[in-house]
Amino acid sequence: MKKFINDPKNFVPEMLKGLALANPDTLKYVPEYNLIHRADAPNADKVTIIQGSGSGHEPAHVMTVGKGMLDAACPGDIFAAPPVDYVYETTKLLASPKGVLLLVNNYTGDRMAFEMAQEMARADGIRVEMLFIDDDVAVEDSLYTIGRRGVAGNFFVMKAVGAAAEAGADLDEIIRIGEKVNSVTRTMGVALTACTPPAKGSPLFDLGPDEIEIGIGIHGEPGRRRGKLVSADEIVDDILGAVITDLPFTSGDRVALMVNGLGGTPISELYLLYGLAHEKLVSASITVGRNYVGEYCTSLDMAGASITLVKLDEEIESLLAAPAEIPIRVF
Amino acid sequence: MKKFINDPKNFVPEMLKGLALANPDTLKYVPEYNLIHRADAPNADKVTIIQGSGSGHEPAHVMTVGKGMLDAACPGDIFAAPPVDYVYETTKLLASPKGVLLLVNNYTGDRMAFEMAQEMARADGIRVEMLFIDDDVAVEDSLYTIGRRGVAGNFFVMKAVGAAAEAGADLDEIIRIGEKVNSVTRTMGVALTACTPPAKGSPLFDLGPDEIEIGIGIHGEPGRRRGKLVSADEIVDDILGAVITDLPFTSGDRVALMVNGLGGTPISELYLLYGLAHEKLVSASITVGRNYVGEYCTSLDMAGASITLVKLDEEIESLLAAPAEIPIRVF
Amino acid sequence: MKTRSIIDTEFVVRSIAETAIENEDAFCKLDSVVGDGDFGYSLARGFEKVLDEWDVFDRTDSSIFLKSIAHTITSRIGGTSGPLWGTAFLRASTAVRGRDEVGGADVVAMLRAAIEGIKDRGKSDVGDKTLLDALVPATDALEVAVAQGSSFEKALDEAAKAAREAADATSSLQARRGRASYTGERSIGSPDAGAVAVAVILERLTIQSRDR
Amino acid sequence: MKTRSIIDTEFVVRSIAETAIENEDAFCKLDSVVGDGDFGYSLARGFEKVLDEWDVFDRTDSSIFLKSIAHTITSRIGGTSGPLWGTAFLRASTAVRGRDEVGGADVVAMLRAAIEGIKDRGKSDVGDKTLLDALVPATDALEVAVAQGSSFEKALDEAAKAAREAADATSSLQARRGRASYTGERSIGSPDAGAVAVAVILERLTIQSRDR
Ligand SMILES: Nc1ncnc2c1ncn2[C@@H]1O[C@H](COP(=O)(O)OP(=O)(O)O)[C@@H](O)[C@H]1O
Ligand SMILES: Nc1ncnc2c1ncn2[C@@H]1O[C@H](COP(=O)(O)OP(=O)(O)O)[C@@H](O)[C@H]1O
Ligand SMILES: [Mg+2]
Ligand SMILES: [Mg+2]
Ligand SMILES: [Mg+2]
Ligand SMILES: [Mg+2]
Repeated sequence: MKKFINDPKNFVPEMLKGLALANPDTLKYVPEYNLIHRADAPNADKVTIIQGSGSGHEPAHVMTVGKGMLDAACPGDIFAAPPVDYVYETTKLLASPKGVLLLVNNYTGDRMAFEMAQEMARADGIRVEMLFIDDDVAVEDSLYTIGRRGVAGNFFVMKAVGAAAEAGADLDEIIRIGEKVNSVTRTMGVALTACTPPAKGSPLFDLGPDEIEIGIGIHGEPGRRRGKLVSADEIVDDILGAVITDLPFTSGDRVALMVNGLGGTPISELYLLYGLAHEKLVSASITVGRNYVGEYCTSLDMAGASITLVKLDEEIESLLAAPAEIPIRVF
Repeated sequence: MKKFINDPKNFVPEMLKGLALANPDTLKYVPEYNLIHRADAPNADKVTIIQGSGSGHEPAHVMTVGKGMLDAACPGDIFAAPPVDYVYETTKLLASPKGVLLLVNNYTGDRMAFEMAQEMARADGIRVEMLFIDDDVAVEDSLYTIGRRGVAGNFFVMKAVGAAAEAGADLDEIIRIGEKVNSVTRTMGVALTACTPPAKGSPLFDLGPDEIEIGIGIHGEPGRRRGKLVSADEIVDDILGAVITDLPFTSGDRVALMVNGLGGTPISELYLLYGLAHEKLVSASITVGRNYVGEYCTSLDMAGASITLVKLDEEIESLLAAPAEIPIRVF
Repeated sequence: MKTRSIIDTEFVVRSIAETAIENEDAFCKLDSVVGDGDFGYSLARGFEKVLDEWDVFDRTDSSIFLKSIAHTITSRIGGTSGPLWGTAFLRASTAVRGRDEVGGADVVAMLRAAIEGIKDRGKSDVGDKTLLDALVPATDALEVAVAQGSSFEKALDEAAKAAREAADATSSLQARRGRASYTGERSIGSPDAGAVAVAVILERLTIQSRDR
Repeated sequence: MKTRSIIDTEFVVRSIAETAIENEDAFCKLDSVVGDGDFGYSLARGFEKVLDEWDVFDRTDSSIFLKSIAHTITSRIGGTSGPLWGTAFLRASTAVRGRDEVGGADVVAMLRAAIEGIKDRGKSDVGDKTLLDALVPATDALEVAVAQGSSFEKALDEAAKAAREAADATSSLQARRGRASYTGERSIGSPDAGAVAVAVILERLTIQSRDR
């Protein structure tokens, strides 16, 4: 394993400390609960938006805490849902009289931790609701899983509910918006290489030198199938095709198109993929209203990418276009 | 090699096409010269700022074309200076009566191409000046090289001259500013892995499983020495120390601190490095006035990072703080 | 002075904690076949915390002691295992609330309560390829042995054997809960990490209680 | 009708172009030891373009023909090689401006002009571990052979041998120009890519002109 780390056990706290040092005016860090929150939160006039989930997906979610997006994130260790207490204490600390919304990517561990924390917080009289994000088309919803996974499409839910909360919407309205965005968001990813969790010290799974994993999960979970490494064009056909046919997106639709890097893939390749995806949508008479190219939800150092489509309407588009101030920036 | 590519020969054009498709309102793409330029350039009231250099360093420089930064970038192929003609044609197309500034990273190939193009453009009566960027402390300036290399610190020169040009400064003033920023900017990088150029198909050099290259160049050129993989803390001590002692930066200084990823290193690790560097500066009584964490100048998929310090004064700080609108963004 | 029951409970919890810490890598490896490779890490970090706080837990009785352990696990173990194992310890604690002494039948009752807690929390059952697939047959075996009047050491040994056999048998199951379920049929062919952990813990408890 | 001189010049340029294209990988490999591995790629892409445009170059005389080649190289080859090779071809063209026929002495003059162009453009000289370290001794050898009245084939052979020997000898030099110079002493021990390319080109020219 080749990484910039000291002790693997301190990887997450040291990253969070760096994030807090880099944003002294806007963010506060509470080490006990891996908690990063807006310096000006909670705000009694605003619903509090909290996202937990495991670490290793940066910038999601600690680096999207800020005005117009999250009020707080309390990540667990790498790829591990936060312990119940982190979520409970974060909820207590950030509680607003207008209520709290917990955004949860749909994984067993996260669901359980957030459900337990919600129960505990409610017992304390806090108004707290939960919203599950499950945009990954790679996993079929079936009796035999807990359903689809939440992957890079969570960005759009966070952005939309963040904008609505900032504008003063109440909790019910925010939940309506979040559920709507989630219901029209679809993602599929592909891995070229495995990622290496710091504590493990070696790649999480084996991929042959010309193998790829189609439908990869953001924790390195296997996807739909192993395939041969093919051209970028064929890969986009494959995963964009799966995304399009799932909702389905159809001729005449207006969409947001995201090409998300999984951590080890340079932005040059992401723009190359973007160009291919954009053109394929155009030839399917689908209009790209907004686009997103870069890293939004990663899997540590995994080389790979995911493609997300969101079906836009006026309401969603204006929420996505609303300003936000978060650590991920160039200036 | 595992990359999202079609034909390696089309890697750069396909990336540029994607970039243009993603920014239809603000950017124009001229395939003949790998040219990406602001849709509203040239502007007769504004000095034109052009940057060339090889590809493979994205977001540098094609993705920093926009209001407040570059008017145009005409990259060569991966790690290869652009052919003379690209620079010449770009200069002609973007020429402004207020003049043109060519920003050049100090490498043999780039110097020669830009010098030839400058000569040709001048023969056409265009006012065109050149500014060399050479912030890399890894290479000693000596009779036996063409001097220090330009690496991630080029961001600060581009940002400062871009802001000055946007504000209407004349060419002499812009050159003064650019030279000043370059003269107080110092960078050093470290590679954990080699990068793989698409056309080569295999890693550019061999690094053992626990070896690192200290002082790496952004084209994979060897640096000061090979070393053993050590803790993040020791690595920061090493490269930040080299940067600090070079200018030197001293107690009481106010600086901009950049932790730049080389392409394959996830942002989580960059924030971890940022925290370590920030604290070391604080204990040397150096104040971090502005900070930059992310990818600014990469080497394809190389795992690694560089640290840049810029000594701030009021003028530089306000130019760095000026707004800019470039493709690298979250919204 | 500590009661006999507290001493026994301490012994069991400490043995579980030590097993988790010592098997960190092995448990991670098991979880990385079709999971995300952090099962051992999560358990080890949590049980390290249990040992760190060992001296400050409330030892009024076994139930209260287990409740404090449950709290530490819940607040320190992330991933799926935190809520599941925390719930299991909490339910076990509830099963002997207010009891001064804890006998073989109580242990069976505690395990049954823990199993119900895991099922509730995990919306899972036997056959889903989880730790339940080892824990349930082990509890069955323990119950039979206790009912037959076997010594506790002997009963533990039966439970450990049942757990091991059942854990091995999870190889042929397709995962229907947890992260491994996303792999569908690919989950067949390797045992479930949680089930193996149950077997390893019981085997170590058997050996240690023999040496006690 | 083409002049003899144009036919000879075409032959030489085509041979250089084919060598560059066929040796793309080999030249890249040489450049990746202490350079950035793209030398072969840059040359190949540029000379592919030369062959693409082969039929449209102005063939009024050798000088004008070489000037158009120089233009294509300059506009199509990036990196260090574009300006260097472009300048070399341009200067060679200038050395025979207005001449109808080109003889052995003219070839020497063209090479001398090309060398001066590279030195000017690259601010480099013999001993800096660049293609000059093969090109200069090769030109010297050619000049001697031409002066001794050797056949052109024989003179080329001498030049090729001198180039190969000199290219091999660059292994012991420390690079003082180009990207390899950043590596300081580490550049010692492997030959310069540009110098080897000069040798390979001359060797191929020798063989092809024998077969002509
Ligand atoms: N719904 C569930 N019910 C019971 N046990 C479960 C469930 N999901 C997972 N497990 C158990 O938890 C183990 C994985 O734990 P852990 O690695 O902490 O989870 P993750 O990393 O997926 O969050 C599995 O091997 C399985 O035994
Ligand atoms: N200043 C110079 N003068 C003459 N030749 C040079 C100079 N710099 C480099 N070269 C030659 O160019 C070759 C490298 O070419 P190329 O790979 O295109 O350059 P780069 O990738 O460094 O821009 C070297 O092997 C050397 O022979
Ligand atoms: Mg996990
Ligand atoms: Mg190059
Ligand atoms: Mg796991
Ligand atoms: Mg090169």
